[in-house]
Amino acid sequence: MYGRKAFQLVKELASGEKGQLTPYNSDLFDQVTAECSQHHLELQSLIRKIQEEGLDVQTTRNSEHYGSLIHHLSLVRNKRCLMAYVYNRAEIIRSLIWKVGPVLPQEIQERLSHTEEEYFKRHSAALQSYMSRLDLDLTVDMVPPKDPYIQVRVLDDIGVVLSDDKTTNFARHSMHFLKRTDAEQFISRGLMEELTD
Amino acid sequence: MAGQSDPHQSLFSAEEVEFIAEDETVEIIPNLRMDALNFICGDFGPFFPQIATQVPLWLAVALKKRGKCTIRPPQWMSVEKLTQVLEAERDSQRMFEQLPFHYVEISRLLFDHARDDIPDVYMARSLIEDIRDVRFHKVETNLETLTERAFALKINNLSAMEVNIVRPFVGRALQAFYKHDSLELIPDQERVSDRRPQVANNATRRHLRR
Amino acid sequence: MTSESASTPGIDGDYEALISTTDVELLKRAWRNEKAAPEILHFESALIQRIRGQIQLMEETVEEFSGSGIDPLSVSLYQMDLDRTQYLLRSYLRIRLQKIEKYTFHISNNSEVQSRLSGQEKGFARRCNEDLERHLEESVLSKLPDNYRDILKQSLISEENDMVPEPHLDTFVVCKSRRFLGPFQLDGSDELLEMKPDDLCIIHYKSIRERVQEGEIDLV
Amino acid sequence: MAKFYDMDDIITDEEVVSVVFEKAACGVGIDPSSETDSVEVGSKVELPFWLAHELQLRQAVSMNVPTCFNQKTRLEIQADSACVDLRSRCPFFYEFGCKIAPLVGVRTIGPLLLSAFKSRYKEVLTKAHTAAFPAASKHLTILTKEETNLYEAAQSSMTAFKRWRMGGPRFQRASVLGRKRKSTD
Repeated sequence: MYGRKAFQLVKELASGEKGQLTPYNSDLFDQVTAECSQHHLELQSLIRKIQEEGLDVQTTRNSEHYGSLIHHLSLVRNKRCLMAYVYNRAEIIRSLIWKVGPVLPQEIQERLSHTEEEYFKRHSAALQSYMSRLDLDLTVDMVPPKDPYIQVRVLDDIGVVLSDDKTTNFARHSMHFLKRTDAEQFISRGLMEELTD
Repeated sequence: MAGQSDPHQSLFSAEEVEFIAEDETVEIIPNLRMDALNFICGDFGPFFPQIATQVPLWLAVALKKRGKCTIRPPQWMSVEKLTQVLEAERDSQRMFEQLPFHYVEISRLLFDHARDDIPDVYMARSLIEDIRDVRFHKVETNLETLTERAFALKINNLSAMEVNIVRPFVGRALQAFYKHDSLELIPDQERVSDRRPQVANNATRRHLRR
Repeated sequence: MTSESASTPGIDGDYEALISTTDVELLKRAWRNEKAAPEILHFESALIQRIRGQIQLMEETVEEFSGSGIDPLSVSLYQMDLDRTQYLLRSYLRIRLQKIEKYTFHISNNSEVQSRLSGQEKGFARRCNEDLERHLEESVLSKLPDNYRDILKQSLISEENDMVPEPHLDTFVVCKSRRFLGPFQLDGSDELLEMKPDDLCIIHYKSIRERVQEGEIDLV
Repeated sequence: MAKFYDMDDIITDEEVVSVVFEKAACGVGIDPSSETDSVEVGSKVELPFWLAHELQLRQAVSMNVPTCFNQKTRLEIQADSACVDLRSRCPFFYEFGCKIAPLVGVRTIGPLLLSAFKSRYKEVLTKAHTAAFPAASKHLTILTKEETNLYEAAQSSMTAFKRWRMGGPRFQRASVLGRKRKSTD
C-alpha cells in the first residue's frame, strides 16, 4: 500500500525507548524518497493525459483526476512521515546537548546521519554563542542546589583537570570533594558518581 | 538526571518542589554569635546564642548540619497535633487544610536533618506517613469519581507534593474526558465536504470544540 | 546598581522591593509560571537585569570574603544563597530556551510571540530556525519533487501554513489565585468560575492565560 | 495542522478503513483485487485512514465504519469495557474514534469512547499506584496507547516521589548513554 514504508520509518522511531535515538535508517529513508519520485512521475503522466484530451486540469473530475489526486495525497503523506522522522530525531539530538554536552560519545554518534551530525554541531554552536553573549553557562545547575560541594567517586580515568586555579588528578576510583557545578557534567557523562551519606 | 524535570511536561520534579519549600521559614536557636546575613533572598540574623530567630528552612538545615543551631519544629509537627489531624482525616471524606502547603517536604527535611530536635521523632514520622497515605487514598478515590467533562476542577487543600504527584495523571485524564465528551455534540451526517483538506480539517476541529 | 554597597550585599537601589517582595521571590514566581505554562511567556527583562546585578554583587562579595579571613561558615552560607538564585536564573532561562527550540517555526512566523523574547533570545531563535530549516532541507525537502519542497506548506496547493507545530493552549494546568477573582467565563464554555485567594484549581491554560500575564493567578 | 510532526497522530492515521469508491480512479495500484491499475466505481477497498479521509472529503469514496467501532464491537466493549483488550483492536482507539466519529455519522461512538474511558481509567489509576509489577503488567497489555501513557504518567510521578523520599544521589548519569556501566554500581 502507498505510504507503508514511510509509516514504518516513523513507527520504528516511535517504538524506540523515549528520548533514545535509534540508528538512522538511511535505507528505508531512501526507499521512501524514491517512492515520492515515482508518485510524482505517475501524477505528471496522469495530468498530461488530461491535458492531451484537451480538458481543463483545474475542473476535470475524471478517473485520471482521481488517480492523480491519490498520487498527490500519497506524496503529501510520505513527506509528512519523512519530515516527522527527521524533525523528531532532531528534537532528541538537541536534548543531547543538555544531557551529555557538546561532544557526542561514539555510541551515540554512530546512530546519526551525516546531516544530523552537522545539525548537532551547528545547534551546539548556536547555543554556545547565546550563552557567551549572555555570559552565563546554562548547561550546569540542572538540579536544585544543596551544599556547594559534593563527594564523588571517579569511574573512569579522566586524568589531570584544571579547574579554577588548581589541577587535580582524577584517577579511576579516586574520591574527591568537588564543587557541585564542576562535578555535574562529569557525572552526567558517566565519568563520576555522586556519593551520599 | 534525577532531579531534572522533563521540560515539555509542565511538571516539577520532587527536588524542585522541595527547593520551593526550602524558602519556608522556621525558628532556630543558634549556639553561636554571627553577624546578620544580608542575602539576595533577604536579611537574616544577627545571631546570638540561645536567642530564637526566624530563617528559611534551607539556612536552618545548613546551620544544623554544621552543628550551629537547633531547629524548633513547627507546632503542627507535634505528636498531639498530628494525631488530631490523622483522626480528622480518617473521619471525613473531605480534605482538611490543617497542615501547611509544604508539609511533606518540610517534615522530610526536618526528619532527615534535625531528628534530635523533634520530640518523639519516630512517632511523628509515622503519623506523617499515615496522614499522607490517608490523604493520598482520598485523592485517589476522588479521582475515581471524576466522570464528567470538567473545565475547571478545584483542588483546595491539596498539598504541593500531592499536587505534583497527581498532576501528570489528572491533566491527561481531564483532557481525555474533555475530548471524548465533546464528541457527543457532533451532529449526524451534517458535514459539508470541501475540496481542500486543510480547510476541512480546521472545520472539523472547530466542531469538536464546540 | 552601586558598587559601594558591596559590604551590604542584597541592599541596593531596589531596596523597597525587599520590604514587600524580594526579587528572588518574583523570580521564583516567574520561573514557576514559565515552567508550567505551555507557551513562552513575556521575558521579565527588568527583573532579570536586577537579579543579575545582585548576583554579580554577591559573587564579588563572596570572593572578597573568602580572601579576607571572614569566617568560612558565613562565606559558605552566602555561597548557598548565591547558588539558589543562580539556579533559579539558569533554570528560568533554560526553560525558555527549550521552548524556543521546540516551537522555533511557530515563533519565527509569529511576531507577537517574538515580542515576548529578549534580544538575545531572538538571536538564538533566529539561528535555531535557520539550523533546523537547513537540516530539514538537506535531509528531506531537497529530495522531494519541486511542488513539495516548502517547509511550512505540505504542498503548493496548501492555502495556509499547515506544518507548523504550536503550543497546546488547552493543556490543563494547576494554578493558585493571588486575590479574589469575581466570576469569569471559562474558555469554550458558558460556565463561570470564581476564585478566592489561594484557591487551587486545575484548569485549561487558555482560560486563565491573561490572568497569569497580569499576575492575578500563579501557575504552580 | 498543529499535529503535523506528531508521531502518534501519524500512526493513528495509518489505521485501515474500508471504503467504497464513488468515483473511478486510474493509474493507481491500491486495489489488490483489481487486475488493472485502476479502481472502478463501486469497488470496495481497504485504505489507510489518511487516504480514505481525504478522498471522502472530495466525495470520491464513502467510508464504512471501521471494525473496531462497528455495532458488534461496540456491544462487546459495552458489556465488559474495563477488561476488553482495546490495544489489539486499535492501539489508538480513542484518538481514532475521535477522528472517525464525525466522518461516519455514528452518534454512539462518542458515548462509547467516554464510557469505555470512564470505566477503564479508574483501573489504570489504582494499578499504577498500588499493584505489584507482575500483576500490573498483564493488565498493561490490554491498554491503548493513551491509557498506557496515563499509567506511565501516574507511575513515574509516584516513583519519582518515592525516590526523592528515600534520598540518595541527586546527580546521575544521563539515561541516553548505554547501560554498560550500570553493572558496576
